[in-house]
Amino acid sequence: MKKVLVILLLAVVGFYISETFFDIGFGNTHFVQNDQIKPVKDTYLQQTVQTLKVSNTVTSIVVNFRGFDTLGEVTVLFLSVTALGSILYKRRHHVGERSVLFSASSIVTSGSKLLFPAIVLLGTYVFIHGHLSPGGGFQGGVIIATGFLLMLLAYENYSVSHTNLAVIESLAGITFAGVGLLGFMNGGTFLQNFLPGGVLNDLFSGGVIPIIYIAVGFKVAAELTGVIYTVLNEKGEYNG
Amino acid sequence: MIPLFGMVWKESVRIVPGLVLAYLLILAINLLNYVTVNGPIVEVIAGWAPPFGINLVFNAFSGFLTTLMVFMGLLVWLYSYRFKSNVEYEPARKYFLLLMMLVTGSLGIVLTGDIFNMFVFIEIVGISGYALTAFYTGRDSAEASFKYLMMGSIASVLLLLAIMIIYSQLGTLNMADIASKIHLMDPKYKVASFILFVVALGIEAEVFPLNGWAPDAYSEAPGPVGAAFSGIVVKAAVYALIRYTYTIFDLSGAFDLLIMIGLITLVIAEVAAIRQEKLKRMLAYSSIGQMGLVFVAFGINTSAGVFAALFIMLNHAIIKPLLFFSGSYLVYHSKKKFIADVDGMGKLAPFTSILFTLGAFSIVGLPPFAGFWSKLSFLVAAANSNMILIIALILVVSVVEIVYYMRVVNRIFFFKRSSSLLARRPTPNAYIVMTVLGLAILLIGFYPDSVSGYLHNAANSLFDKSQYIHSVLTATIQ
Amino acid sequence: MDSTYFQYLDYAIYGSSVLIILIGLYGALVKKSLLKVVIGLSIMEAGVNLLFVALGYLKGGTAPIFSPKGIEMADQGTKMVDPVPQALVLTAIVIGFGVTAVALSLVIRLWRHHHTLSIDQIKNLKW
Amino acid sequence: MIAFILIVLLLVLMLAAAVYAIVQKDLLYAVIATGIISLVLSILFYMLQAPDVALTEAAIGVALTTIIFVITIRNTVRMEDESDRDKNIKSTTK
Repeated sequence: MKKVLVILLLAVVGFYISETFFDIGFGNTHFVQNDQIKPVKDTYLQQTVQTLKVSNTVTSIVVNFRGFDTLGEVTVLFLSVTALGSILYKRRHHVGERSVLFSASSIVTSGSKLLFPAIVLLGTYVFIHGHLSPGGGFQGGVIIATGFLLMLLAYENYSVSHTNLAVIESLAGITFAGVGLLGFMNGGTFLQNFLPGGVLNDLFSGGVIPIIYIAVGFKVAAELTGVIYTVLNEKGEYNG
Repeated sequence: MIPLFGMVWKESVRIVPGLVLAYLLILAINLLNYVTVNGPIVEVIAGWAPPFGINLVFNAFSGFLTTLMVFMGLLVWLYSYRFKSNVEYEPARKYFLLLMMLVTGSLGIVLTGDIFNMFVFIEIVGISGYALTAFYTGRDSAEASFKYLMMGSIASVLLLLAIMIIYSQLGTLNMADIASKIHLMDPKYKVASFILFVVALGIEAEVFPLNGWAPDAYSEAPGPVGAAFSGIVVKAAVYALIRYTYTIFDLSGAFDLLIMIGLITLVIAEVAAIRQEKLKRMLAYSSIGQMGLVFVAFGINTSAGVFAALFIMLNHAIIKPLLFFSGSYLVYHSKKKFIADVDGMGKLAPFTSILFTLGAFSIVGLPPFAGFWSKLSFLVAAANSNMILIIALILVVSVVEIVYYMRVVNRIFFFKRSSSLLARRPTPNAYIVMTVLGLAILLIGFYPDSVSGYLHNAANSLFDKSQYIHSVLTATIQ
Repeated sequence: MDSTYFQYLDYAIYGSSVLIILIGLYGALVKKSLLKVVIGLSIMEAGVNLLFVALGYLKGGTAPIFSPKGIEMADQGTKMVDPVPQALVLTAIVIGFGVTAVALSLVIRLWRHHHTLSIDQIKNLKW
Repeated sequence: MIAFILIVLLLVLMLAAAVYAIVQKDLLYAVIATGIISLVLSILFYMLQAPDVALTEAAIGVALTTIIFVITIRNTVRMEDESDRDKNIKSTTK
């Protein structure tokens, strides 16, 4: 009975959504054709090169034009780490109760030992070059977190210090907010780009954008490692 | 609002959130007075003028809600300050952090001038709400939280779809920019995105068919969190919905839709409330009913209607936490938290009982208290718009409300104690909080003029759509 | 790409992303296992992300990254795909991960209390 | 032309994986199917000229989401149909 109702609901919702979206042309400019409509993307594409001197437009939007969103997004991740800790909190702390997914053979352990620096290096490369090539703070941070994940899975006794994670994370957060507050210099606004742009496609270009993205990278890496570590250390034992 | 973000990352102990909130309260009141004289403040972020960057808008309407929320946040913090003192350091730190983020997210929803930014803030509120609901280690709280999370995830998907439709048509995400161009949009897309917005935000605002999560979350969460939900989160969601209806979209049918939603929610919630056996669930359903009343008042679409709606919201934000706080003390030692457990509490805990009674009298709209004026202004607004049927219905519902509140009050004072439960003495902080709320009720009850000026300003600024658009789009970097 | 096939492509991409959303919603609403519900939610989010990115696509456009030789930006700018949906989807993916992690932690909590993941046996979750 | 066929194939694969993820009783396989959806999605993002999103989806959707799902399954139960207790116990004590 419930299934029939749900399928009926789904049919209505699906018909409605697809009916709406099929009229929006794919691969064309779909904006209403009118002189008053000036899509913001045109300005973004222009200003990215002319004022900000950043090659990657997505980076410039994420970090500068819509930097406030990114601040909120990093907060969401931070919040989910806190929420995990709060939801899974137990009175007694069981140390060494890590759930072991598989017992790793020596090939796996030595292989991951070899791979770990390479992964971290790749992640660092990705977030340092975030304003020049695809990638950036989020992607680099996630890649570094997968490196730690590999180590956590391969070595049963490998552990990450919660304090270190918290310190890295807070420092990165303070850097982000601090750089944002520095934007008030010269009568600017929060998160304003106050450094000179430099030369397009240089490593040191784009003003504060690389700095903020590097901070985001550290923060995301610390937070995601924290998430994995918390979940991994939970044994789902039955207690009432 | 920017200091808020700087403070949040630090390893704040118990006291810091309170200081921040107190500072913000002073700031908000000052700004509110400033705004009434000088017009709205538009804060540009990242140095790009509004259609391109994200901006925060502090006008009389959003400023009024901001002040209210910060005030409620401060009271909730004060209430739970000692409440968590017997808990270990680690969960206490997390509790206050999550509470702060709940307040921050709600403020963000109210202040932001960008639809995607609002989505991000809704997610912040959502995640801290899930975690706070599941804060107690009991099993029911996790269930309530999971339910909330499911509804919330579906809501966020629908919200993204709605944002997508608007962006695909107008190429902008700024509210004022959308509002100035909305007439160019095909009505078909307008209706589609408006319905998606209503469904998505209706889940957060506890509108009838979508409020399955609310009673569970209210009754399973820690007492102050229930108060924070009804005082802060719901207000933010209602604000978002109203902002979309009044400022962004220019659909004429939207207001009828609001009235319909509000009436259905009101009737169903009050009928459900009268059948509840647990005190907190009853209060939760009553809260949903009040939200229905607010929607009806907004749907009247006159300045008087908006005034009444804001007045009801203000009263609800003051009275409902008082009921939650005092109610949770009345049933503190009871296992099942049944209404029957409050029998004869009037002798054991006179102060708490009197405050609960004050709240109950006020919320049903008895004359000398705050609730009377909001109901009166609502009825006047409805009468001016010739909505006789609505008036009749509201009066009937009020009778229902009186019945179930008086049942509890009657039990408190005139029933013999059936169980050997002891009353729990409130902590000093809880005394302060409840007294402040009680005094606020009396103050508004005897001098309604003390707040009506702000309310009128807020109502007028909501109607002044062109001023909103103008002030945002001409904002420059100072 | 050949333009004759192109008109079918929008139906293909939009249609399948709507279908993915619906499949996820079905899983979230009907399935009995809590983990299946969470899987349904994450599938739903994937569909929305695809829909949003597809919306910003331009026929024959390039990625919104200026190559080292890209001096004629005004000329290049018109041919680039829309970067705004991409930036928004980036945010949405990360937020979705946070929500999924919280959901899974709640699943572990419920498992601890009930030793089952079936919705039928967890009384308050039925509606 | 080739790109068109490739996109259609990827879409079909993605839909098949989604249906499989919902229908499959073994939650571990269902989670792997979810990972496949993310993988296909990231290739599609790349073909739709969104390399940034593709990178994010590949890292978060394929690696992290899948792994926390797997950890949760490891900690709880493997089969959707829990009346099959024997199989569950086998899977957790391996």
